[in-house]
Amino acid sequence: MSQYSEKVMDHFANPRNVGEIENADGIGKVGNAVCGDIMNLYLRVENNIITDAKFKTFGCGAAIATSSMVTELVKGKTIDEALAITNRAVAEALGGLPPIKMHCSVLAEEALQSAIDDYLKKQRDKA
Amino acid sequence: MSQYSEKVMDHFANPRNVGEIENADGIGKVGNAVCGDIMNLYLRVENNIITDAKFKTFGCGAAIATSSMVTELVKGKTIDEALAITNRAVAEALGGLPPIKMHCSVLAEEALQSAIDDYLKKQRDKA
Amino acid sequence: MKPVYFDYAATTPCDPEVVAAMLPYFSDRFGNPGSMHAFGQKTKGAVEEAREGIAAFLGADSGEIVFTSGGTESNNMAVKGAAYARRGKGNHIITSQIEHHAVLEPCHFLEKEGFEVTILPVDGDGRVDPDDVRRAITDKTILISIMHANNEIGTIQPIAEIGKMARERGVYFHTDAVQTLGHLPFTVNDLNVDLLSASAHKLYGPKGVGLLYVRKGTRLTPFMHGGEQENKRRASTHNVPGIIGFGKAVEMAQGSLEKEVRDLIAWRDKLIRGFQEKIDQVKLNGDPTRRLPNNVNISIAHVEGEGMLLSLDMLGIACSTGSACSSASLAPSHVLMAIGLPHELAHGSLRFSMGRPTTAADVDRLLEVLPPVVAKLRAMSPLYHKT
Amino acid sequence: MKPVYFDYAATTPCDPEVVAAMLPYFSDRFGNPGSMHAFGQKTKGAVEEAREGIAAFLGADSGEIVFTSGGTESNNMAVKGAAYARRGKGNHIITSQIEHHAVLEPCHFLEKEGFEVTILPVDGDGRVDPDDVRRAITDKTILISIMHANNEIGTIQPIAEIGKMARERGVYFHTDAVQTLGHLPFTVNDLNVDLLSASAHKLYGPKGVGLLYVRKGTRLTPFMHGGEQENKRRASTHNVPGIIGFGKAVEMAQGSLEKEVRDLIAWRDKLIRGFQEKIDQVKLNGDPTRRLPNNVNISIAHVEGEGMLLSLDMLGIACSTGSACSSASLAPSHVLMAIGLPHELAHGSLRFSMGRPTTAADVDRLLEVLPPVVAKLRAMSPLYHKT
Ligand SMILES: Cc1ncc(COP(=O)(O)O)c(C=O)c1O
Ligand SMILES: Cc1ncc(COP(=O)(O)O)c(C=O)c1O
Repeated sequence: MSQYSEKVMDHFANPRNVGEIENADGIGKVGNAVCGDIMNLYLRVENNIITDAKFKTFGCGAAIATSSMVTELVKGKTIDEALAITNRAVAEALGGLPPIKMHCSVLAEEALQSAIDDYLKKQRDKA
Repeated sequence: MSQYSEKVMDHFANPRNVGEIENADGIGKVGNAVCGDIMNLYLRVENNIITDAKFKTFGCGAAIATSSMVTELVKGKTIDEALAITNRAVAEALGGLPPIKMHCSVLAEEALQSAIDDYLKKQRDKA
Repeated sequence: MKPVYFDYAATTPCDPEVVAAMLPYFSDRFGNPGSMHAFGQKTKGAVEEAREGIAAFLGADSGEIVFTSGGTESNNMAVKGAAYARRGKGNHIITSQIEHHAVLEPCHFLEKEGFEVTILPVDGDGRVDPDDVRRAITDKTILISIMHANNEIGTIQPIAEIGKMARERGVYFHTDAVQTLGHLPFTVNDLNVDLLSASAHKLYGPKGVGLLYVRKGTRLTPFMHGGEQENKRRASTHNVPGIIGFGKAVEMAQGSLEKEVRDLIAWRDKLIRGFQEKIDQVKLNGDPTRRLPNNVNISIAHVEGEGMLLSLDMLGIACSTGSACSSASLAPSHVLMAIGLPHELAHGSLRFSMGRPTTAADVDRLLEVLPPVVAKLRAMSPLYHKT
Repeated sequence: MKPVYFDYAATTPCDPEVVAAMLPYFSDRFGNPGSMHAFGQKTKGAVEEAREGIAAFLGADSGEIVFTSGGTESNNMAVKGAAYARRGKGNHIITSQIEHHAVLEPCHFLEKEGFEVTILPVDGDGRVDPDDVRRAITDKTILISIMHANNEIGTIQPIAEIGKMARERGVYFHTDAVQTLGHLPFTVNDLNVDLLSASAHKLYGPKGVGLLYVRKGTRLTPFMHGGEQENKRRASTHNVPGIIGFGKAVEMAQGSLEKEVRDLIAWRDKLIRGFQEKIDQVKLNGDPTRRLPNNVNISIAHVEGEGMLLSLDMLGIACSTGSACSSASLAPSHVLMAIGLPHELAHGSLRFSMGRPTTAADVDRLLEVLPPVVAKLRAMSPLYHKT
């Protein structure tokens, strides 16, 4: 499978943090069936720190691997640190992605942004 | 050499009756350098019978083989019999020719006709 | 465990006998068939023998077979060649939505050159309706191109019927038989075609060689312009080993076709039934009975094709998918769209295609391996909910 | 006695190492490089390695190499592809009288499609004058196609100079290097070309595979329309064994090129001198020094080429002729006409082309065999008179 790096294949074959978080503090849902990728990201946030992250993804190998990787990357990070994670950072952490698969890393970034937005909005609503 | 029959190759490799006949009774010269075939045919005629025939030919394998064959075919024939020899007869005697080489047999027929015409004209001139 | 190949529709391995037949023509009998000397005449004879064998199998004259570099070239030559040759008569071409890109793209090119192309729809099983063809024919129609059987979903088209119509209206009829030569029994007269494309690597012959059958009297402008090879119809030095290999492959197909069709249909239907029993929400794509003996194409709801393909590959099973994620264009298969599949199901499609080396054990293995792969991916899918 | 081959310009035998390199890719590593599974990825990697090796030899980027089915396709793709892609800019194409039919015929086709083609003459040695090219360029010129070296008479063209001019005027420049890749040392930058054609079977690779070098940024409309192979520039399943063989052939040429050129030039000049000493009224065709190392083309007055070719063939020597009698069209070689040869001398031409397997003994044998053949045929010729 020379198309993908070993890291991608590892995260695809053994995805980390699959699932949903009940009563998650932040939820991001991006993508749609037309373009073939749907990513749901769930965050648990305590004291401004992301303590847990889970995902459910409908999509290709790269979509699953980037989902898995982004959940790994955010755990233990502050909200501000998490906001600074770019799609390139996700792709690099996976040892690179084929050019036509870079959009999967963009989707992962968007899912993360969306989950954090959701968290921040919920915080504002509480306040 | 599957392009040519064995008979053609034999008459090309060992052409019969090459040369000129001094003071020939009939001479036929056909073809030209532009189309790549020149055939000269020489006849010796005694008592209306062709007793000898020779040729000189500039041309491809088929041109040489048809020249050789036509000299063989006419020897011993009366003028009328010789006039009846067609290009197909020459080609058949050679075991056939490739379609794009049939024009060589036409040239041989023309050379023969032209040599006989020359003979008949000379006879008339004498008379 | 040895990996199992279920992608014979993409390409087949050369049969060892085919390779053995080709081998002398690389270094020993290497002459150019266009050369007049012994080296050339020897290979010319061999090429003509291959041509005769293939022509006989197709019920054609050897003078009606033009060797090409593959199915794509044959399709380009047929479509563009007929279009340019008959421009005096008209500028209208009829084809279908489920054609291979090697027919559709030449059509799109010709549209830019002033031709008009009608692209007929298909029904939910991927069949072209002959009545649609009849209605589409106008006084300007010069060519109809409908494939014999579809490479993705396996649907077999009513070619003979369309061909009869085309002939009645004086319209050239081309069929892309790349998936059927050597896989279904037929002659060019059975099909009523004027032009027929095939490619050797789909029937255990080598890659890089194909043919176009051109019915006597059919006018075609050359596509590959140049020297005088193939009776001036297709230029370029003959791919002698390739042509010899193609000849051998056809000869072998002739011998094994009947038994192969029987075996493959049994396995195909076993796979289809098996998948439907073992996996919920599975849809068969393509016509259930009028389909290629070796083709199983299914859509599995709520999972994406590339993910399944990769998982199967890691478990030693090779197949293909019509998912967008597998193509450079990021659009799902135009064939799956044409049969009206929703995007999500198109993304979740898998094609398993069998071949001469396939065994009953391979089929059983696939039936065992796929369900847990689907289960694992569905567990990750935000769309899946057990029904 | 073993027949001796003097027709390497027509085609070459595959080097046994090339065959060995190809062999695993027929039945074992047979996957379609377009497939995502392991079978496909393995061959994809091999194809890309071959591409990189060839690109390096040409001084090009691997992304600039497009694999085709041979020299004819490469020429068609370059000429038609550039014409259609640049039609917005202009419709004028410049080429020469001595191009291969695979360039001239596409040009004639394009003339019917509304393009204008200037066909430049050559001098008595078969050289294109760069000043003629300069004068022919207009605001509408979109493509210049001049071959690197002629396949019949061996003349090498001033490609670098013409290329420089083309670049200054913003005109695409294509060269047909089918006779030079692996036979002369050069890079695409040496030649200042945008497009360059080559064919594997001319350098001990397999028949049925070639390449088009396409300089980055050069716009080309696809010729072989269909799937997305070759970065969407050339459709059709890759001829994997062919491409691997091409790669190996180029690798081998790289190693032996220098010595080969030295040997061949020595033998070439020995043959030319020898023929002129042993046979009266012999003319060398083509440039005496700026010519392919392996090419000897002579005209022998008062005898016809096919007759000599057949006689030599019976004596175990294979060569070719530009005589009309050897072609389906019954017209003598357009190249010999272009250098102003009278018909009769054109009919009496022979080409001897040498190759890597040629030996000094082969050269001596040819020098011995030809003079008596000529003498025998001249004795039959009504045109010959000793001078
Ligand atoms: C139906 C059909 N047509 C055409 C082609 C193109 O054939 P090739 O890849 O040999 O050019 C294929 C396969 O790739 C095919 O399945
Ligand atoms: C100069 C030149 N161009 C093009 C070609 C065509 O190459 P191919 O026969 O591989 O298509 C040839 C040889 O046949 C050639 O010598």
